[in-house]
Amino acid sequence: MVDVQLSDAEKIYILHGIQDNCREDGRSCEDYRHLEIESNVVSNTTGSARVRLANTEILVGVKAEMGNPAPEKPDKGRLEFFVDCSANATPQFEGRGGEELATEISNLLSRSYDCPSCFDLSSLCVLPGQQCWILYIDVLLLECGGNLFDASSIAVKAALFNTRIPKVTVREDEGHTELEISDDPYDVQRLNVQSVPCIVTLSKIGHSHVVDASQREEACCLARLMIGVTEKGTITAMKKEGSGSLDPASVEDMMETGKKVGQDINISLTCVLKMEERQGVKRQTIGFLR
Amino acid sequence: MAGLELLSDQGFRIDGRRPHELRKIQCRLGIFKQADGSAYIEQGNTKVLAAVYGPHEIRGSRGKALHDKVLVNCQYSMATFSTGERKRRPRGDRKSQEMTMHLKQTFDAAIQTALYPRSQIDIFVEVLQSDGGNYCASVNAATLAVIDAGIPMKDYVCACSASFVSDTPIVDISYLEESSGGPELIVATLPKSEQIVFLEQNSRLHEDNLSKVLDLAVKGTKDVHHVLDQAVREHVSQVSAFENTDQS
Amino acid sequence: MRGEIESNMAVDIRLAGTRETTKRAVPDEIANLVTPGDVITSDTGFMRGHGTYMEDDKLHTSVAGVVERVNKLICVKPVKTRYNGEVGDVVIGRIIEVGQRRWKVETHSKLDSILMLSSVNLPGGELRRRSEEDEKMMRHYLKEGDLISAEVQSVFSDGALSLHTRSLKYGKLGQGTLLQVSPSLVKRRKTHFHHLPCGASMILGNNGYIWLCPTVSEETGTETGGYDQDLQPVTKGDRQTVARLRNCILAQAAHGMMLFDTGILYTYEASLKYPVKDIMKPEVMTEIIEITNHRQEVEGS
Amino acid sequence: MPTDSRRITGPETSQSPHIYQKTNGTEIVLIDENKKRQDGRGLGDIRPMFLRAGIVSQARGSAYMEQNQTKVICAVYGPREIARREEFSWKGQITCEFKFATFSCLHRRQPQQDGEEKDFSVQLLEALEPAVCLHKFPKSQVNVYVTVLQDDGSALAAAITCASVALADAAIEMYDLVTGCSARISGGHILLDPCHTEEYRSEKDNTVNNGSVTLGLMPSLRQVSAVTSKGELEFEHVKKAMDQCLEVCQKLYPVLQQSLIKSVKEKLEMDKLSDCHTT
Repeated sequence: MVDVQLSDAEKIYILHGIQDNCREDGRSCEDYRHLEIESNVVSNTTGSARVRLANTEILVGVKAEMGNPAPEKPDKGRLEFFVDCSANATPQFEGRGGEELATEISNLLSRSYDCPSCFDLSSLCVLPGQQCWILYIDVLLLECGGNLFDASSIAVKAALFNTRIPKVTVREDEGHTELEISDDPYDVQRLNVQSVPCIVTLSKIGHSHVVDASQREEACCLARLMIGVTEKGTITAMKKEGSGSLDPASVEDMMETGKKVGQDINISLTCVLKMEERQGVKRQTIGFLR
Repeated sequence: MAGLELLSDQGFRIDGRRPHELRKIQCRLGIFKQADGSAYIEQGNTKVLAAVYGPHEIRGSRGKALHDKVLVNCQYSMATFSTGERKRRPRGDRKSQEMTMHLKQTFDAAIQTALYPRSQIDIFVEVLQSDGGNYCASVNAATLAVIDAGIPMKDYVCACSASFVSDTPIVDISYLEESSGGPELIVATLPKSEQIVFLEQNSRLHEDNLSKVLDLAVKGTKDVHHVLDQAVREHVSQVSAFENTDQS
Repeated sequence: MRGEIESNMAVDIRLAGTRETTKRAVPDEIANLVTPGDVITSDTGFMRGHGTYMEDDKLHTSVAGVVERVNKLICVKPVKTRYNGEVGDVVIGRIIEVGQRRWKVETHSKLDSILMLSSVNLPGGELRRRSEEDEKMMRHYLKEGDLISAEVQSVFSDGALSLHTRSLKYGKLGQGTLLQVSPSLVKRRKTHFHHLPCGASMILGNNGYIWLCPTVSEETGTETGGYDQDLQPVTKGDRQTVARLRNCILAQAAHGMMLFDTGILYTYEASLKYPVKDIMKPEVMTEIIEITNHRQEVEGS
Repeated sequence: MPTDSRRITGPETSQSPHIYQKTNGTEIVLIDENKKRQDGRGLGDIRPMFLRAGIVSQARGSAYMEQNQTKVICAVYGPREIARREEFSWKGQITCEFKFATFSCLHRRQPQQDGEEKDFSVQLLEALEPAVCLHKFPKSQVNVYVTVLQDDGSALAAAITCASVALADAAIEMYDLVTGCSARISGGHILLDPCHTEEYRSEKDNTVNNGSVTLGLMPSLRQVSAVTSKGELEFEHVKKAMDQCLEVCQKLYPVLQQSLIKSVKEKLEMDKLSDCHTT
């Protein structure tokens, strides 16, 4: 995590506040900060999205490339997650400084996408055993304001929703096959992201837990639970992180909250993305010029 | 150039520009809250973010501190999705290390380094989308970010590229023009004092034509300066206008 | 538009495009605006101040800002910069290192600031001699991460600041919230310590660090220089006041407004019709800032 | 690297033959009609466990653990001073390295750590950290190395248990031991301590409620120090699986204690013997 130093008294103030269900910015424990999203922001990607959650800024680009399927899964494509913590976010990330955090985020993302029932990899298959689409999902972290895991997963889902893979027609030609990739921007294949998960991080601070912790709150937190939650309310990956431990009962409580908030996020995200899509091509990309 | 006409008979380039025309520049200062200065620039489809931290105490080994001036520390990095074909690493390859060095040299020359002995200024550049002229856009974005951070500079540093196609010099070349194998000249100047702080030329160019190409590129930097200056003035006016009304 | 319908929802996701651009009509360029490299004057009778440099017998600008002239001195103040300390400034800083007879303090300056052991009040009275015992106890008084309020005592030749806390109003800070804004938004004023009528105290550090805490009665806390801290839970009401102030100040800072006690109170009062957390929503922010602006114009004239 | 010139070298990127094995078109049946698993265990039965502390003589502390064919060895070194310390800290540090021996799995593992092993290293670290009194060795570091000699399922859980015993054997002060347990969820069934064939694999098990849960518990404090899950699961099933793992973790505790007592006794006897020799 990105280090913020706090004095003992500040920590106590935050801790008691959370106990009182009144956080430093007036939110209650289960409130999310307001989140802004825009997709299709990088034109040379197959799909992209930008998410801003308070001071956390994330840009995700998806690139589809052709490749060979893994031999143990000949009829499936692949997702490759890569996270880069830009030094723009904090000088701590300069050089290889952000690598540890980056691997942690990409590991959890790939784990939460690693179940066929939530993302159908066979839709990425072109020619079984020979050719498939590999989706490189590159997450770029541009500014840190806490809750990086959740924000990354939301941006990834939005970018996948935005992804349009060119249609491929397979033609048999005298024994050898030929692939023809359509260059019509409307002749595309969309991905089904209906049951794709979003990550919800529950930070245990004192005896209570909060969602969407700010950086200062993260500095007070010794143990957090990260859960990949789908729209249906199922769980696709779970992980405890941090140097502290949790009471079995509070793990259950946190899972309960995570399920509720996770479903909320998924539902309103889908709703917003569909709204954006309805605006169609008329919509002007705002990006970083605002 | 087989099959690809970089300059049509009517004198238009592939993207419809005339030889001396820059791509559309759009920029904004103060993108990030946490950095001391930040800026974003779009030059055509080349999009770059820059953040500046400092001047601040030297981080890491104190040994790096310079007793008579500030340490300018740069990092050039490209998003893995920024290029047509996906990049495997955002930085650390030879090309970006070279860019990092060039940026450092460029800004060492422009920032008034003697004002902040023993401290450090970080300039981080992130290319989000690349369509030729990455160095130029990086320099231009970083200039804006340095200004946004309120760090004293002798002048703006503006960069521009140029090439030479069918006996005509062309300015601010795009990726397509860059990769066609023709000559490429990159220059960074302090536009008001008309000094060159960085100059690089690749590939073959007849010496007779050098001055023509260089002149056009230098003119390009002045045009860039004009646009950037406009943006800075607008930004400052907006912020300080507000401050002044509050004090009354 | 979603926000209004579902303002009480736990999760609030919006499209970047639906945000109304808060861009005010581009004002006319203000007078005396200069950008780096501009020539201010070629008259050699002037003195070179901050933000300017001399070349070819001409006075040039090195930052973007407005030219200010005091008699023969010309300087340009940039809109945003790191904190440039001056003697007598009130600052808030965080201890980052405990060294030999001194603490290093982070104050958002270009170099870390210094707090000498001899420049602090130790428990037991001002006139007490500093013993070797005290040197060993330094981390006991102030340790890494602790926040202090202090005054700039002097500026070293390289620009680093030397601080002191030898007054009862300075010292270690207890429970409360720290905000960071640009130092240029905090004006130098007679007092930077405010006990606001809404029940919270505020220290506006010249370095852009702002401290908010529930007001404690005068007798407790200050006497000891803050070394013995009251870690009892703060009441929920006080907490909400502090949180509201925090959000109001951040809203002002986001709109580039200068920060001082009355302005902050105006915003605070304008915000009272909204729940605390809603102040973070952009449209609410814009609204209360507009009300504040209007009120300032009316009362200022 | 010396190569055998007489051997026919395979293609540069070779594949384990196991992936081409036909599964006869039928799904592997995890549970038969008598509610028994393939190896004859009931759903809630765990495999017999062999645990021994203090087996690597050079290490400060060590442990070896077997659960039938899953075999894990762990060595602990330190505390030693951190050579390159960036920031002052009153707390000590633990590092964990989790490695599958190259020959331990069905397919060959690379000698360098791969992504999965790095992920396991982090999870192992986070499972152990809460149990160790870090403040007791400021400015220094404890290194934990876990090698899986043979993997027949539940390797991470075994690694957690084994490493906590090794830490205790190294006389590192701890609040509690940590025990680990995994569970496989398949449909409505929960299979504790799954072996390799029973482990969840995303490429095969593609319906909802197929997955696995691993839990690390500090048994005497009854605090969860690690919990991970894989596969799409309903919350109810995760909770049930966690509860069952919790019970198993608690049951394992005496086994850990006994092995530690045994190793301490042995050490004391050794000391006595050497004392006899010297006097």
